[in-house]
Amino acid sequence: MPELGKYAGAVLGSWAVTLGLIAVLIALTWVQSRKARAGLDAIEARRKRKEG
Amino acid sequence: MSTMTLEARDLTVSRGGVPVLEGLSFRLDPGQVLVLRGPNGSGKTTLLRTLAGLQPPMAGEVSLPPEAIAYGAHADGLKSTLTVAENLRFWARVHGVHDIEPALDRLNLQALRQRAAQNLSAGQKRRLGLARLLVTGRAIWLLDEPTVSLDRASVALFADVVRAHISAGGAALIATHIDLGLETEIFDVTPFKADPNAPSRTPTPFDEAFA
Amino acid sequence: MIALLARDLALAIRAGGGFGLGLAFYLIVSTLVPFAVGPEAAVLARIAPGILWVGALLACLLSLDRIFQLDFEDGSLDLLATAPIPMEGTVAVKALAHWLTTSLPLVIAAPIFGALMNMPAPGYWWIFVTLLIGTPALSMIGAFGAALTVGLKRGGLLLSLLVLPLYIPTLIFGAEAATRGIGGFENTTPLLLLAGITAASVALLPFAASAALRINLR
Amino acid sequence: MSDMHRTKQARDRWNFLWEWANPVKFMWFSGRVLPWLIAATVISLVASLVWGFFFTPEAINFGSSVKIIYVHVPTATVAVSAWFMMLVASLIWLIRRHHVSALAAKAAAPVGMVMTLAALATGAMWGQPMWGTWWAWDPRLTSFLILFLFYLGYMALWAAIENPDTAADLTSVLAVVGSVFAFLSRYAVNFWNQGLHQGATLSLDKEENIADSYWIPLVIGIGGFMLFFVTMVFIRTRTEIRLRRIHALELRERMADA
Repeated sequence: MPELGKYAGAVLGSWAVTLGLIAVLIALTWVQSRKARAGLDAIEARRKRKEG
Repeated sequence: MSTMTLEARDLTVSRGGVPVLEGLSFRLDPGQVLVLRGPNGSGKTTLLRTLAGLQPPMAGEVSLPPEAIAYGAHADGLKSTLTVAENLRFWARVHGVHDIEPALDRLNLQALRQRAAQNLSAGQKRRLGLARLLVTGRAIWLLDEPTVSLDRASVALFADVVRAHISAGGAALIATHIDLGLETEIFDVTPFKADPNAPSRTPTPFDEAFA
Repeated sequence: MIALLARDLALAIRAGGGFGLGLAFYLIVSTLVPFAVGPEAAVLARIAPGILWVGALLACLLSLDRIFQLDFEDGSLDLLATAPIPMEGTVAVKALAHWLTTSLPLVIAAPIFGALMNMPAPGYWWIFVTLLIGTPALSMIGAFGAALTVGLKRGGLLLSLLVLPLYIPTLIFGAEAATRGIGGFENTTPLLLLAGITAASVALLPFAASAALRINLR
Repeated sequence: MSDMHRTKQARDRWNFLWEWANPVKFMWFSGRVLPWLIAATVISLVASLVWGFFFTPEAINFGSSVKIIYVHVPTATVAVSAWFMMLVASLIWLIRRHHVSALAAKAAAPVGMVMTLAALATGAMWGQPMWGTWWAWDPRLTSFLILFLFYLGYMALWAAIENPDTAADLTSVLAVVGSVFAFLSRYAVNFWNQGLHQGATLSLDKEENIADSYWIPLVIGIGGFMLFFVTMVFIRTRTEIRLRRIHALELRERMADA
């Protein structure tokens, strides 16, 4: 851990905020992606059943 | 008006990106009345809006002379605080026509001319909406259920107006279920209903055209 | 097109509301500000041009959604789209009607409301001039926003969210020109930039707005 | 004659590019590329962040606060680049009607917005010790606040319109008009307040005369955040294509039932 001196709060704070926001974005993207994939699989399966 | 012909070739019309009618080909010549038939939701309104140029066709083409179309929709485009004469005069001026008297006469609106549109009955409003067609000075009328809320006498009045229009070389495409007592041809759109699951439309799981 | 302008003006006059409401809102905003910041004359005089600009902008925003909404609902817009008037002309005329019925009364009232805030004498002139030059841009940008949201059921709030950021350059140059003018400084540059924004908006935005309207009519 | 021929040849040569706008090809291509993209993103981000955080010296005037630039500058760069990408994608949709393009613009907006927010937050945290205030109406900060508002409006318009093609059209028109006004705002804000912000952020290094030790991790960081942006846009565009396909299939089912 480097010595941050009097700016420790500012430096750690901005890194935490940035990484936190990125984490939220990744989580959101991942959840949306999974939901869309599952929804599409379900509807494609339903179509297959109807045709077959 | 010899070149005032509306022609559709292999037309596909869509609603919300989904085709509703496909492979439509027909022509409408001067002096002709074509009546559109088909169950509710079959795409008659969508077809009329496409022909009027309000939405682009999904496929095929429409050929018609420029500025020849007068579109009569479900809504009459009336302003409730303006009088009958003011409403009509507005549309006349928009289309560069100055005399609204013949239109008032023909649809029997002279007695109502100073009445505000908000005080008209549904049938009277409809008559005013139809009078608007006369002041457009346009040859091809596209009408969507024009006789809704008209009584029998008014329907007869409307039929007379259409008759006069076509005998002057105009033409009309009318979506209606009522027999107007005119020399009309029936054009039933039911056979042209688009098959949403047609294999030609879904060759691969992710087609370029999504819908 | 004159027919369309005449109709829109007649409708605004008969419906009342039009000028009255926006003007009353403007008066209330100008009255509330001293309550919020205190009655000190020097402070009020300093912020008066900014408040008058923001107030005019908000009052203008109030009636934007009615530019196309009523015509959309009663089918007039469909019929106008098939009429011989080009859609760009329709948009420009409707924006002009909005300017005449909503913005112009604000421009005229602004110097009077300025008196409520102890605005120094040159302020009356400069607030009038800057608003006169700037409000056509506000009406035109607003018409563009109204065209984007015309098909939406609850478009009012969204309209504000879309239009207010677009108002920023007009607001900055307008308020800056007024403030500099009142202080006796050179304000030709912000005035010219303000006029430039108005000219460009009036010339170009009708095309974007009519494209948006046609998309919404489909 | 030969001119026209040449134009046509040029067009044919570039046609392969447009083929990637086909959803099938895009899904195939993005599926193949994504693992590599993710790997590259992780490597460059970790490298630049670790380097920037642990192995950079303190600046004379700024102390350790200089380390904030390793998150501030890349997020700010991506925030602006994302809007440019959305503008280009919107224009491609308006002109060439490639669905993937419109969906990519939609997919990029939340990423750009988050980056704008990060740049604003880190800027405020840097400003607090340096200028003694969280927020100053400095031209750059103000411009980013305005950019944030544009992202909000753009996303709100996407969310408000039901028909996906209408939404794509209207948001694209907004992106084009909004870009012009965002550009105008940038100049208006400069005119309005000259500001406290460093003229060009990278010039800070030159003053310290130890350019390389700050510069290299920063450049890697900008590259890493750009890669992160591309990765996110790819994943999100894939999601949007799937959602669009679900929408189309549901419509079709409803039509078949009717």
